[in-house]
Amino acid sequence: MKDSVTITIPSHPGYLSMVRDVTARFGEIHNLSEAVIADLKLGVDEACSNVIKYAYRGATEGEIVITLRIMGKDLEVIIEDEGVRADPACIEGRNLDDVRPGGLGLHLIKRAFHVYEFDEGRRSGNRLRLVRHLR
Amino acid sequence: MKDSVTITIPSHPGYLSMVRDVTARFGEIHNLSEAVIADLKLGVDEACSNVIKYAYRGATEGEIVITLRIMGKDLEVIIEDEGVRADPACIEGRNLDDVRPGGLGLHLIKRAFHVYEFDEGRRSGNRLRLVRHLR
Amino acid sequence: MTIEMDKYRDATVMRLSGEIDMYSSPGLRKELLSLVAERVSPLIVDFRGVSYIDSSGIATFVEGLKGMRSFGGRLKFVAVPEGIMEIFTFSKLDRVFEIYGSADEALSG
Amino acid sequence: MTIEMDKYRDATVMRLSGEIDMYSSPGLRKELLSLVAERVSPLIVDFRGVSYIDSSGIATFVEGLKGMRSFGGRLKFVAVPEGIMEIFTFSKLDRVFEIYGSADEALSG
Ligand SMILES: Nc1ncnc2c1ncn2[C@@H]1O[C@H](COP(=O)(O)OP(=O)(O)O)[C@@H](O)[C@H]1O
Ligand SMILES: Nc1ncnc2c1ncn2[C@@H]1O[C@H](COP(=O)(O)OP(=O)(O)O)[C@@H](O)[C@H]1O
Repeated sequence: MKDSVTITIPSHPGYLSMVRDVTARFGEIHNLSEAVIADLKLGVDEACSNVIKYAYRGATEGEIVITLRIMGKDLEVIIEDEGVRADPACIEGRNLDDVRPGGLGLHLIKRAFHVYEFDEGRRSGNRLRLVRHLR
Repeated sequence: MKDSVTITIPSHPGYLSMVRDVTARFGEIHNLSEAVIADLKLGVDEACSNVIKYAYRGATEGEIVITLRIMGKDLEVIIEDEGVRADPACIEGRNLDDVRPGGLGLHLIKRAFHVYEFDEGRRSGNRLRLVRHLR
Repeated sequence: MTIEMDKYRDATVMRLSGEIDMYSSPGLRKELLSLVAERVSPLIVDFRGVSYIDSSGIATFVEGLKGMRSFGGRLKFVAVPEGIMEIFTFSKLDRVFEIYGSADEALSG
Repeated sequence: MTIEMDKYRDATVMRLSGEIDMYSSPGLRKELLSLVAERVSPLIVDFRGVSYIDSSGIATFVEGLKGMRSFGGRLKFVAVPEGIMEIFTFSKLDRVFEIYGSADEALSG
């Protein structure tokens, strides 16, 4: 089975559920466990939420392009936008012991994925690469 | 809400369920009724199945690009492939009274959509346009 | 889609659940045709857990029915959910398939 | 996500179902903050029907909890499904939220 799908959605929170559906189906098609699928759904959702909040600053007419693929023993997710450039140095989750609203998303992304890296060579917008090692 | 999504899948039957999920969510996001959503899921699935069967002749490494969008009072679905050109003159469903396997897909597509037309101006592959009037 | 085989009184019961589409229907076809080859009759297909069926699933049952008839066997559908029933009716297959509310009705019908 | 308000003994119960995400959490936030403004306590949040929660949903509850505490109110969670509980635990919020098996336990706790 060829193992790549791409979905393009508006940068509107109403479409996050669709991204979760696609992620879950992708996981099912590739026989991942329910627990792994739950983590992946949440991780991809949080990464797309951050694109809406930070790259598009809440504007809902942007585009988010999400590609899921299997590369050998890895599941790779690429999330692209044409919004404001992220400064990877400023991206940091909060200390989980310091309970306050916010600052949890990054932890949930990193719970699901072993690699979280921005493609720095890109001219405009952002390209985030997430990798989960499957075995 | 910007109202267009695009999903690209391999021409493999295992991905039809993902297309149905996306179609159903699109319908929910746009407040369509459950009955309409059921028809749309089936119609889009049948159209994609035909791309796999006829445009790609069962090959699973092709690409199918499905775009769903709201255009005024219409829901439009565009299905694109790079397979063998369809001859619209040869596309015909069977008489439903003549019970035999096959020949039902087109009826189910036309149950869901008021417009079923191939873009004849396209250079290669196919571009099928489906429209459902929503009101 | 999952297929579970069972016995009920003197019938064989095939319990289906999940989605029957172009991906899963070849598995269903294989199972149905092997039951036809073994001349299993009556065969009751329980649709209770079926959430989706497309034209490839319907084509598979039309083929299965023809196979059953070839040796005088009986194919009976039970517990067909409303959404699935609507597709059967639309396809005019409600006139061709024997459809019952329950296995007991199917066996006395 | 849907919110249903109810009464149980002398508590107010908020029954949630569906998915709590960046799209639906603003509606939840509005409801929670209006209950805080009315100084409703104890408030029991019933998670039985919740199939999904993301960080925006969690942030909303952290904010709600701070609001409740500002006037000495009590916020109690009941019937938290396993998958949701795991997110609470991971976020170390199981230490901050009062979580009970049922409304009765919540009211005697
Ligand atoms: N895609 C992004 N672009 C720019 N900044 C980001 C992005 N994702 C996260 N950040 C930064 O990292 C911080 C932590 O992110 P996160 O853990 O998701 O929590 P939250 O969004 O709730 O603050 C954010 O507050 C933000 O400053
Ligand atoms: N996308 C397509 N490209 C080429 N031919 C098609 C396409 N869709 C349908 N057809 C033709 O129309 C006929 C009827 O299609 P359909 O009703 O879906 O039934 P079935 O695929 O079961 O034969 C097909 O047998 C085929 O010859």
